[in-house]
Amino acid sequence: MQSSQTSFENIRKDFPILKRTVRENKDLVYLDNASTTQKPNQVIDAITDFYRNHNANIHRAVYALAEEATELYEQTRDKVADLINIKNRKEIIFVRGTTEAINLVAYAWGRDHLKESDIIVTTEYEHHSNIVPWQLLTKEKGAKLEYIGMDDDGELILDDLDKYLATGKVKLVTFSLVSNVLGTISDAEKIISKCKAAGVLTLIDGAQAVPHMRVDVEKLGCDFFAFSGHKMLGPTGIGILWVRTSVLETMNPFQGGGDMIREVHKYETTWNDLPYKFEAGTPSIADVVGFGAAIDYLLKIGMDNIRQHEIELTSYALEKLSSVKGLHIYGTRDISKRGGVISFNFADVHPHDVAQIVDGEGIAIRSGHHCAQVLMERLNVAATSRVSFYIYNTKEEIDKLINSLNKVARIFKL
Amino acid sequence: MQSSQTSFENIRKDFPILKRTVRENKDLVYLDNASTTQKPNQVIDAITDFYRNHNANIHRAVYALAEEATELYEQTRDKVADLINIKNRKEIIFVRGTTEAINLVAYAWGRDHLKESDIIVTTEYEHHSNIVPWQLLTKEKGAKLEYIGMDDDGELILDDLDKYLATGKVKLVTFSLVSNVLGTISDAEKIISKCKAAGVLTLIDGAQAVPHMRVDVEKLGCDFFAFSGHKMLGPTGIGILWVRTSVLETMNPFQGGGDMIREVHKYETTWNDLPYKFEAGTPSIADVVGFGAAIDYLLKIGMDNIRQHEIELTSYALEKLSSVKGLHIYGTRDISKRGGVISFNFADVHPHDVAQIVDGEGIAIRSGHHCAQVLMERLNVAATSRVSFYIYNTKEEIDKLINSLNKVARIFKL
Amino acid sequence: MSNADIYHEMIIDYSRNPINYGKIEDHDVTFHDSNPLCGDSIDIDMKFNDNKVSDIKFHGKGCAICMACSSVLTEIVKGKEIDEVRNISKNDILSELGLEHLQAVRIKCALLSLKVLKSALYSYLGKHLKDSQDVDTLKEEAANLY
Amino acid sequence: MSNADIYHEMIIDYSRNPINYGKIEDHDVTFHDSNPLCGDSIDIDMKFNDNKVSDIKFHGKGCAICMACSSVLTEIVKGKEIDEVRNISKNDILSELGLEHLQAVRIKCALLSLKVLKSALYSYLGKHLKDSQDVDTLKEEAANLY
Ligand SMILES: Cc1ncc(COP(=O)(O)O)c(C=O)c1O
Ligand SMILES: Cc1ncc(COP(=O)(O)O)c(C=O)c1O
Repeated sequence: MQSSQTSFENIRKDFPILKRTVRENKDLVYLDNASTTQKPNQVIDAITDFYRNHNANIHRAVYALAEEATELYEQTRDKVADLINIKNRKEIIFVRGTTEAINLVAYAWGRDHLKESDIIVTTEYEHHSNIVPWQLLTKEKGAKLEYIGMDDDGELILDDLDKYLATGKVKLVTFSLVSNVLGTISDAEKIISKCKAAGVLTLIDGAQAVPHMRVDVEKLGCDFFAFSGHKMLGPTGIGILWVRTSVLETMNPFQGGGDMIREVHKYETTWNDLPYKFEAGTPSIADVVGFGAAIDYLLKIGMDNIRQHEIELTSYALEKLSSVKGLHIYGTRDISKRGGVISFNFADVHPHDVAQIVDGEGIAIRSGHHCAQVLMERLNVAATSRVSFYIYNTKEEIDKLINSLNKVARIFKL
Repeated sequence: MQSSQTSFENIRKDFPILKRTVRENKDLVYLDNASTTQKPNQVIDAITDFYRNHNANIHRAVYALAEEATELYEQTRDKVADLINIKNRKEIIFVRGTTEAINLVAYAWGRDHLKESDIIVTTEYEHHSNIVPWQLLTKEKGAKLEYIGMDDDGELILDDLDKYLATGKVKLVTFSLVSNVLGTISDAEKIISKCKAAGVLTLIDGAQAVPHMRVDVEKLGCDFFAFSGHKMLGPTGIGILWVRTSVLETMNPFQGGGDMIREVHKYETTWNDLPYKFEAGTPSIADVVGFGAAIDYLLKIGMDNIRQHEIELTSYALEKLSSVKGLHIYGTRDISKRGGVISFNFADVHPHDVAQIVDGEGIAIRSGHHCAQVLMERLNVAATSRVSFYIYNTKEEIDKLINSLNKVARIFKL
Repeated sequence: MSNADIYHEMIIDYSRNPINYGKIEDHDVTFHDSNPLCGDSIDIDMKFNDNKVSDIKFHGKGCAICMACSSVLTEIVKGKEIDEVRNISKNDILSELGLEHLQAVRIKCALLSLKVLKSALYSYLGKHLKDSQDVDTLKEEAANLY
Repeated sequence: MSNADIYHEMIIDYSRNPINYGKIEDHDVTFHDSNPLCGDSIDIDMKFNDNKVSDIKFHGKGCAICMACSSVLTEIVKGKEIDEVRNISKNDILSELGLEHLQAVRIKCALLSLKVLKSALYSYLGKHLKDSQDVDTLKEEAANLY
């Protein structure tokens, strides 16, 4: 075991839930990090401290608590800017999560900029939150939704993109930087340069990327970028939408209410400055503050170290899983093109049954369609089992998983 | 001092922030409860316990943590049903707050049901979140937004409602049960019976009502009901939209994404059952759980006792404030028609200056337009000062406020 | 009940060799539904004769529990009077396989076929019933299954 | 600085008796803006002569700090070269009234009139400037005021 691995094991003591036992006194092995991650004391304490010492509504009042709360809230905006390299903090909008971020774009950008027979391009391996909003929008507008296909290694077929771009009707290309089912890392650079050449905007769903590797939005050069706090040690209820100013300035508000207005009159209203124009009502203030603590925690470890740790775990798991008879792994074996997510099927055993049996051993893995039914159709399966890693996972936990899969084999007489 | 008052003072020990000092070592006196309330240990602990012991994403996975998290999350739905008397828990939708609740209605109901030259009726004393979404919607549809006026006692002029209903073009009447500036309690019964007679739907903004008094939604008979958790001891990031099933069934989804779908195919998608169809993406799970603890806490005290406590404080404050020379109080003096909110102006001193000077004494009050600029125009002022009470406030705190107002008078040589 | 205990011989057998699996080409009614959370999906075809379910078949994709419960359900239903079928309860299915204490998420797997069956029946009766109150009752029955 | 210290004699005086308060009917430029958070709103009218601000007046609603700062600002600006006016900084205003350490929310009250002034100037110069880069600079200047 390498030394970086050892230092990662120290991390576990920061996560109180990892001391839990589940079912019949089994140690918890949490391998569903693509769904949501556990929270370190540092994040839990930041939320607690906010409520115990600084709680107030933000932006509007002059008293001491409101001043403190506003400062804590706005500090997170700076931390986000720092994390994904954004120069202008006013481009960062706080939302509930990736889902709300993408819906905000569909409503506040899409409804004004999409016309009949225009095309929005997504991919076959998107999460439902990067498909359904576009189905709703294109249906409303009489526009079309098209899909970049995926090859058998789980990589996007960029010829499809060329084909759609050639029509001259594409208004937006949207794709996830890392697939939440296959772990595939998209070739964002190539996609974006093609789109830029065609004058087409791009949206990146960074939900599975930002938690796990260094992401530089400025360098990527996309126009919209979305991710969720709860998938990177942060609280539920907070996510980020970043939009390039030149695009943001062409957008009408999404939700109306407090904080997003400049002047309200009975029959007309003017909007607040960016980004507040897009943050209506009382936001998840404590969650924003907790998310700031999560970013601090991750940056202290270092995003490159996190990626390295996950490469080690994923390589180890791929190797071990491959040796289980009858187990089929989806996606590429090229670790440089894959995040810490592995989907598989085990002989004819349904993923639900696999998940339930390993759960009996204290091991939390996901089974189902992973909110990616279009991809399930493409893979021609109803569901897969999925394990996904984060900073606190260890090789020992992978060994436990392999053991419990042997139990599945025994029960199902494989 | 009455005995109910005394038992209320015991409550203060549950609120850690009330032990704080602010500015130059002044005890915190928090009188901005209409904006957001402080949180008791019971709520903070529920959030902490969730993250320390049960954190997982909900609904989708079979493992132990996911089961526990889902149960905790869904329990709050039952508690909400209990709190405001709703028979069918499937009508309760978790949102971020009142603002999102109303916007959800404007998007998911309004865009399909409003036609050109239809009318939506709101009131002159609404919060921006019950005005701006309707401005956006009516503008999009070429429909009209009309206002029920307010008399000089701060009560709605229901003749205006009759006038609009007589046009036969009204599709929705929306109003707050309690005004966040004047504290006026709307005559909901009369408004709703008029609307029902005309076959017109009603939306109630309950943000300032549910925290402070017993509210029975079934008895009210409205069609939509919205409120926020953070104004009733709950965390930020959680609010409630209730919609009558018969109306909910006529609504398309609001946001698209995970959890709200039944089956996603490339070009068509079917929706999940109620209420999940309207809860897209990972919700603010921990905030929902914390909100459940807030409801438990409030119900233990009893909503009628809370109302009684606020009546005592408000009567006391109205009396004391009336005795301050040059201080003008807005709204009715009839305590049966007023919640625990008092807006005032103090001679020619701008509310900001009032708020800042009393803040120097540790007293947190709000100044400004309170997200109610239409009401400010009606009152012909730029801003007011506002105090608003909750369960932990005391008469001693009101005395401190009065003292600090005397300081304002000295500084401004009133 | 421990997780592994759920997977007794009978469940595994049924899941590998489901009973009444397939389609009925000349069905009187057919219905499809799926579990939004996991993607399990079931179709049920039925034929009626003399107020009885003269034939029933199911097909679809699902976990061992879903498949076993679908098999048991169709076995119970086949040949029964329509009114008897309407009265079949969750527990009739679950107890047959010793699954009474299944956790909430898996209950949905176990009862998907029952939901499809009742919906199919509702859709059939809706077309043939005179008494609209009866339809409402059935509708509510189906809605309250979960 | 304690909260009460902010409210020294000069601020109270200016707020009760603002300098250059009112309108200029034959202004060369006028601009309005408001503070979304508190509702303070300020209009500024200006006249130019020979590249100088020959007259300036403001009106609107605001707190004592907003009013005092608007008074001080207009006093400073009156008679100055346009280029000098463009270089007026936050601190020129705040220091004049001893408000350098005002908290963030109140800073917006103090600087609202400066924002309106710069916006007015931008709108005027935008129509009269040849060099578009110059306009951009000014625009950025205004945007970065807060
Ligand atoms: C790639 C991807 N996009 C979007 C989402 C949706 O994120 P959220 O549920 O936080 O809105 C997820 C996670 O579920 C995801 O993995
Ligand atoms: C009457 C009323 N409606 C709506 C709101 C908006 O609530 P939120 O900011 O929680 O969305 C508030 C509070 O600010 C309010 O007082």
